[in-house]
Amino acid sequence: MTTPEELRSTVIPDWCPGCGNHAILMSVKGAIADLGLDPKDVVLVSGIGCSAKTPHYVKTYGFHAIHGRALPVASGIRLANHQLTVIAHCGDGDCYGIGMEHFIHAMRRNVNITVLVHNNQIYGLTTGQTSPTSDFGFKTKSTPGGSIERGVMPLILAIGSGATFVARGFAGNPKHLRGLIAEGITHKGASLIDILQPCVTFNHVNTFAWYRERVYDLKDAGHDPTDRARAMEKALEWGDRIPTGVIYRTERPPLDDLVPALAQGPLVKQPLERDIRPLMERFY
Amino acid sequence: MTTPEELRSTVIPDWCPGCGNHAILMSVKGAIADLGLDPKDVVLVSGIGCSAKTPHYVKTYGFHAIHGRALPVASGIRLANHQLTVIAHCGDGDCYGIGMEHFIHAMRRNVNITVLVHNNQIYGLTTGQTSPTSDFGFKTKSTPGGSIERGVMPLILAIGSGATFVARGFAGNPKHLRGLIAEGITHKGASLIDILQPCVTFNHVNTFAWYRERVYDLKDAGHDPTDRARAMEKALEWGDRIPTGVIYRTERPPLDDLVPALAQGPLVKQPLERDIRPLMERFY
Amino acid sequence: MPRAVKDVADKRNVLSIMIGGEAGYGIMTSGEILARSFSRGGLHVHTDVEYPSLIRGGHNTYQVCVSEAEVWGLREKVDVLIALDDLTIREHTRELRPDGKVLFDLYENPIDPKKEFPDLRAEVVPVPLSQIVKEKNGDKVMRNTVSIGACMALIDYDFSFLEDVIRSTFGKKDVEVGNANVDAAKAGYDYIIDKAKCTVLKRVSRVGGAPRRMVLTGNDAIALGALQGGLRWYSAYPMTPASSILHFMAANEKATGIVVRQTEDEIAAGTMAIGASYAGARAMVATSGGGFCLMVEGLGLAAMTETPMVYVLAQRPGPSTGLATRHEQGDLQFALDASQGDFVRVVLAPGDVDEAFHHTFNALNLADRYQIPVIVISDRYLSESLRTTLPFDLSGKKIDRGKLLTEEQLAEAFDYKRYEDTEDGVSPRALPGMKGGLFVANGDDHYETGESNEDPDVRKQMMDKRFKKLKALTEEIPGPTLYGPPDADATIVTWGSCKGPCMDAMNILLDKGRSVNLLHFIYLKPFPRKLALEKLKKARMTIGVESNRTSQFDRLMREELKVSVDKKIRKYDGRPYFAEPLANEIEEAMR
Amino acid sequence: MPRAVKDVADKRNVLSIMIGGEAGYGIMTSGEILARSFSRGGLHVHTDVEYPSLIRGGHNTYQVCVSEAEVWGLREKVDVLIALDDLTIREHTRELRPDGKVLFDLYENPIDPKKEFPDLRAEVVPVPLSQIVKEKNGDKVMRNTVSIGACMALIDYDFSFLEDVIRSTFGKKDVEVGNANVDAAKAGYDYIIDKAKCTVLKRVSRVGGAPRRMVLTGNDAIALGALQGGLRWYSAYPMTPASSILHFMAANEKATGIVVRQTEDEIAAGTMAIGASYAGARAMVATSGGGFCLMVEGLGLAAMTETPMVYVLAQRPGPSTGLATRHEQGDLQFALDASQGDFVRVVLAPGDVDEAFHHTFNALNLADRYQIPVIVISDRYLSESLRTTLPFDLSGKKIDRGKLLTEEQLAEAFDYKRYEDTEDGVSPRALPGMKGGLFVANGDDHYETGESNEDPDVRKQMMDKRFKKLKALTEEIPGPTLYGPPDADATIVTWGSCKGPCMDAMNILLDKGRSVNLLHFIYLKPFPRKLALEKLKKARMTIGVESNRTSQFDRLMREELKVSVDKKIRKYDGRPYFAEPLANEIEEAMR
Ligand SMILES: Cc1ncc(C[n+]2csc(CCOP(=O)(O)OP(=O)(O)O)c2C)c(N)n1
Ligand SMILES: Cc1ncc(C[n+]2csc(CCOP(=O)(O)OP(=O)(O)O)c2C)c(N)n1
Ligand code: SF4
Ligand code: SF4
Ligand SMILES: [Mg+2]
Ligand SMILES: [Mg+2]
Repeated sequence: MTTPEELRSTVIPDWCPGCGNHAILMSVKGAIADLGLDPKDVVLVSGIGCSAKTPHYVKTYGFHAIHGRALPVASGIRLANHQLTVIAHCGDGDCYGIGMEHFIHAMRRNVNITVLVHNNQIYGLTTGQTSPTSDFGFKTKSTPGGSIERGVMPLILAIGSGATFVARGFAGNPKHLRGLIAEGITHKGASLIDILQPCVTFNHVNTFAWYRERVYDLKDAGHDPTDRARAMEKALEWGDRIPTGVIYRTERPPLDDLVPALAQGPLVKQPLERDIRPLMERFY
Repeated sequence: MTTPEELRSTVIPDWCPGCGNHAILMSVKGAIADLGLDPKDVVLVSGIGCSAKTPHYVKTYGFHAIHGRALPVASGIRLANHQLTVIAHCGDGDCYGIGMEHFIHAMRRNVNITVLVHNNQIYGLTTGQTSPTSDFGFKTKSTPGGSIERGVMPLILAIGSGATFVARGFAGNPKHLRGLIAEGITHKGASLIDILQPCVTFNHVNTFAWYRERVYDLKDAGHDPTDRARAMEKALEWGDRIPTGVIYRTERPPLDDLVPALAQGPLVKQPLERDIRPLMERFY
Repeated sequence: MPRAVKDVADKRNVLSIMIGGEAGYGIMTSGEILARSFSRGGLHVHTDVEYPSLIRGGHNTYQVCVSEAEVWGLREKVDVLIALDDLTIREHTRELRPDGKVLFDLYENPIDPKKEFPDLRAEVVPVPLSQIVKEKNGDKVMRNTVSIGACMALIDYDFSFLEDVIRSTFGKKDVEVGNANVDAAKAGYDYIIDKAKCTVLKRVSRVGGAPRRMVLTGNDAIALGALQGGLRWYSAYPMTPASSILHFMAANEKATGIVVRQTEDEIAAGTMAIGASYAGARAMVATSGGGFCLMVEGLGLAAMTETPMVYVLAQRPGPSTGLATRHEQGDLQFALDASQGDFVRVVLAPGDVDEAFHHTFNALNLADRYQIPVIVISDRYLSESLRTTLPFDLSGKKIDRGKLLTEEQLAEAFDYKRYEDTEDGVSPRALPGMKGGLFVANGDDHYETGESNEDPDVRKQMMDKRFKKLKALTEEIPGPTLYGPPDADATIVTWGSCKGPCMDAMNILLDKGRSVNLLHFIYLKPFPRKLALEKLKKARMTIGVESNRTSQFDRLMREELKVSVDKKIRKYDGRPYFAEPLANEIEEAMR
Repeated sequence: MPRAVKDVADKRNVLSIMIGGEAGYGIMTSGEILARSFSRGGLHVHTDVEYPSLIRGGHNTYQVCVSEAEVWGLREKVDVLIALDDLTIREHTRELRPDGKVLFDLYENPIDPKKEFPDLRAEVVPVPLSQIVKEKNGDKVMRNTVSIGACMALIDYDFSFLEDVIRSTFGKKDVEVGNANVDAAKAGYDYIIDKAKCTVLKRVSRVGGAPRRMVLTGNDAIALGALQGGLRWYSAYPMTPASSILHFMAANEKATGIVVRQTEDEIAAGTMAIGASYAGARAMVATSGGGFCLMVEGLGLAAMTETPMVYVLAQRPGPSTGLATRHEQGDLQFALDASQGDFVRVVLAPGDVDEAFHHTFNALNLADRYQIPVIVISDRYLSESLRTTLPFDLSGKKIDRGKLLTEEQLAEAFDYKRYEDTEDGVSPRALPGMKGGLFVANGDDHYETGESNEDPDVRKQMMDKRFKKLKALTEEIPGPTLYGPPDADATIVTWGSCKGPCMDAMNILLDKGRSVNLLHFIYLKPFPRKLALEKLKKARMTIGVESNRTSQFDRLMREELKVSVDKKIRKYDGRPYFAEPLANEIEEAMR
């Protein structure tokens, strides 16, 4: 059994003190430990952003890719070796901005990966510009007069894309988050966990306090995550009250179960040599 | 007043005989004529695909761009000159595959453009591969064993993105479609009209007959397009019954109303010369 | 029965047949059937198809060049023109040789070639294609089959080969359709023999005892080369002229056990493949220029993370969408330096189907052994032309994964570092799932462990580490190949798919007694400087031939060798070179 | 009161101040305030900032080089080191000159520079920064202000300039904060004068009667040049080191009446701008390598549709994410041929802030006049270093939209064709909304009207039409500029932002009596062959200097001129050149 402590890598997190990412890191290590996963069978994949540094801090395999492309990289890894547990760490810009197309398509494909979006409603690493999830009117370096665009609502988009596990966590509630992540990993198919992650340096509106005042637990509210219509309503709820927990869950065969080549076991374990002469036959 | 006939360009459509695109072409010309628009103030923008040839066949301004990028090009045109009527013609691959990210963001931005998606559930111009809207199990050159991915549901994604006008038309009902397009153009803000467009050459499943058996008119069904919850339900309806007509409509200021520079009139009409000395002052 | 004339006895003679008509008339199928029929008779074949970027009604033509000797490319002139519509007569009659023939539908074509072209010297052969089809109760589309049957009689070629090929083409799916088509072809054949008033053009004869040859396109060869090379992952987004690789892979997904994914775009195709390769699957993607643009950021990621990748770049004329279904070699300079920053890559451009097979195989090995991206450049011409070739030589085709560790080796490794700064710059590689190999593949620059590092000394060290690979790589990549006489007055210098037309042109000139040879480059980056200079030194005069406007290969040669060719021949009209006019241009340049 | 020493009388002397500490300590602000204080005293300043790709806690340093003569770049050695934390002492004390000084917080720093570096010859100046702040009831972050006040005393520079700058920096927003900061600075200043036991290092003095100079970064200059050039559209996706252009544009959106959009990604930023430009708005985008990868497909679209576009490519070290906040010139070759197919583009790389202003202005004119894409190459160093420069010369800055038609002209045009094949290849341009101009901008190749066309002759004609632009363009673009003596033993050859360090190095060598001059290239594509050759012909020995591993500019020169520099100096450790070591390397190369 691996403990969260043993999952700590030798690289020291360089996030700002107080940043919500610290709690997410703790939670993901906790979830991996709780599930008793062998670190060698876990791959953390990320794009670019503050969030994207996570793989360096966890003693598993990792892939720190390019901005917006965590999901295709993660999908490729999972399909090439479906014995691996693949967890993607994305920023809100990473996943819902430049990576939006991959997000929608990963959800509809239902590849068996877990997508954790560190949603701080800001571009952190590039020192504070508006993000796709920034609220209307939000002032940043790129929108000094306030954003004139409505924020995207990732959860409804996930449900609309055919996601089979859609949840929201909060970095201010790491124990709850740890449970959600574990649930997401266990879920068969793609799972999205959008995580409210205060950026203490550049987002002075959506702070820990701001979120804390608003979040509530769907479980406490008696929400039935298998009810799609109710789930969509909850997915649209944003403002004075912000639901957390599992919003929607359903079952649909994950892509890895449908890809013919994987029936014989992981792709990477299949022999390399093959006899192509039968294929050549059709060309005479 | 311009008639549809006068809107016919000298270029002869090279679509396959019987292709649904012919009816869409007719309908868009009809709508432009019905609204009494001056051809010089209309720009048809397209990506790449069979659908993307449309601008060549209409005697207005046009921009035949690259695959997937009709919406950003159209948005740029509209914001640079918001006296123009800008209509984008996309394919299903164009808009919901490679262009998905722009689609979601154009809808949330609510730029005042009309998006017509020629949705034939196939890649036409590249001679028949699976498309994001192809149904599960659909056989194509790239999925000879049948697609193992669930099709995207563009209408629910549009609503989830914050679109203010979401409709579905059918190339087999051009009169209805013409009305929808006119409504979309008149609508203040981004409007999506997803158009069921049989590809007679490569899609032998979703034919005119197939659609005809399934489509029904939401107006006849007494649907209230301002009811978001009902709209979402309708947006998810796909199978034995396929709703057409306006699914959802709401009001939200279009982006052109919010961009500060446009308050003084179209960007392109503003003087070029400016005195930058006041800006230089801050650098001493 | 018409008079038999074998006009030239020379084995090098090429018979050029063109079949044309609207898209949807079965032009492609007919062309392929013709090609295979000749191949089965021991002849050499090279074909090409011309079609616009639209689906129906567009004018398609298929050219089949046949010879008893090896034929490398297309001829400008046509011997037999099979016109399934008027437009073919109007557009292509002028391409006929004086002793050629134009075969057309007697009842369907309102225009008479003789009236349309009063100077026409070629023979006019009207055949009642539609009527024959009607008599056989066949589908109108079968006119093509009748026409190729007639063609066989016209050129006095054994009907049995055609019958054979038709049966194996249709017969597999549906024996009856096969029979009906054989019938139709036979009726066309018989019509010429029994009723037509025309002469026979016997330019080629079956070659007895010839080896069995394959007939396939460059894309087929690329796909086969990759599969022979242990490919396990293929992701793509459709794009002409790369799409047929996707179709081939998809059709053989189950038989070969590879994963084939059509993705949402090329960004995903490229980066998903990088993920798969990182996890250990040999991965390839293919696209054309526009899609390659979208893969370029991922290309740099593959380089920085040292993840093996093979990119097939099937060129077509740019800029932008350009001519989507036509031919050009205009992306070389783009491929050489695509993506930000300096890194080691291989760029190679096979010249024919055989090279496409072997060097795609090699590309996968190079990618793995050096842990770098490899770009295989093709183009519309190579990717889509059919060509006869000997069965690929599979001997000695060893898959070499380079420094990929086994779990046992890893267990022995002390303090494993994924990006260890080794002598040759290549670091031992672990895969996720292996005990003891934990590391982060990192697109940020990093130290040996994979941890991000911004120290200037580390940066320099790791840049140098990655560039160390150049040494062995440069030593092992093959230089250009010299064809023709070792010593000649003029040396044609070319690369990639221009090999074919240049071979033909060289042969034509050699036959005319001109002293010329041909230097062909496959490997372009790293540039085989030493081997190139050795060969170029001996050239008395160099004539560059390429299919683009700015002589992109010559620019590369100047950069690498400070040497330019003496004369430049360029073509950028969206069409490949034809042998005779190219030979003329070369001859002109030699003056 | 310490003893005053003005160590060298030479006007060329450079005083190098470095302030370092954790991100969040106000390092950048202090550096900027210092720079402006010196500029207001008539001195020349060049600064640079070093920071890692993380937000807080990372080690930041800001270097300010000051001189009575023009100073072009950075010095390796430091005269005054202001250490706001231990790490700065540990990392940078060794960079101090023997007669330098290290100023640090007496109570905050547990380590003593003398103990840490026993050989230290520089003077140690402990100042109770924290205590002074506390006494003033100030925020801890104000330690930086105290320290720069102290610094002014240490170098015997008029406090009034500092006071002035602090007031105009803080005062605008909040007069009280301004006053508090002036107080803090004064306390630091007074501490040195009244209490510190140390000597003064008087290397520079205020220059009376000097012209008023601006202090700004390359990005500021690019933004101003674009605004002077009639920019109406700016779309971008944040990316270091281009982001500050976005911030500047956004901050001035209302004042200038431009549209500024942050888009979902660089693909959208680029193609939205193309739409805006097609509609008639002068448009620019800026990004770095990774984002440029995503704009490359659109670049070809701009070329094919002949839509004017300006791309700013602010380089940083690759491949891939590389070192996201560091410096390199590694994207030149990528920029030269990015996107499929052959097309005409301009690639230019300003060497300093003044050139950044003027050539960005020019870029917009060139884009409009030739209806082509123009790429302005910058890099982390040019984009983010502050530099003093004379107010931009705005005389003769005429916006020229080339063949853009008015509605009246269009009304007279008979049978308007957007892509008319004119003598110079540039076609009269209509905008949507204009009567009589209806056309389709087409990314497929097309005939003069814009209609898609696949005919080989048309293809060739339209390719040639677009390439005709090269003639006038090549004639008008400026060649390289020669700095220093017209005749010298060795000529430094460089491009873009390497101009600064090379100017400094040349001056150092000239002062040492070495015979050297400098040839600097801004315009790289089309390459100014004739002008370059003229200048290079006169060079007795050439020494190339660039910030990348494969000498990308030299590769370009070889391609264009078949000429290589005699000696190559390269740097690719993520840092810009420093004057002295560069001078040494050049001197070495001259042997
Ligand atoms: C193609 C590309 N464009 C832009 C960037 C610059 N960039 C780095 S991180 C980032 C966004 C950061 O925001 P987010 O994704 O929300 O992550 P966070 O830092 O907030 O965790 C951007 C734009 C990049 N690395 N690559
Ligand atoms: C970047 C890029 N990738 C691929 C292509 C090739 N391509 C042309 S059209 C098309 C898709 C056609 O499907 P769709 O968008 O549904 O349009 P349709 O032809 O069905 O109208 C593709 C993949 C391209 N032109 N550009
Ligand atoms: S900038 Fe924001 S998101 Fe990034 S590390 Fe700091 S607090 Fe966290
Ligand atoms: S291929 Fe399909 S979509 Fe394209 S023109 Fe033909 S029928 Fe229409
Ligand atoms: Mg963020
Ligand atoms: Mg389609």
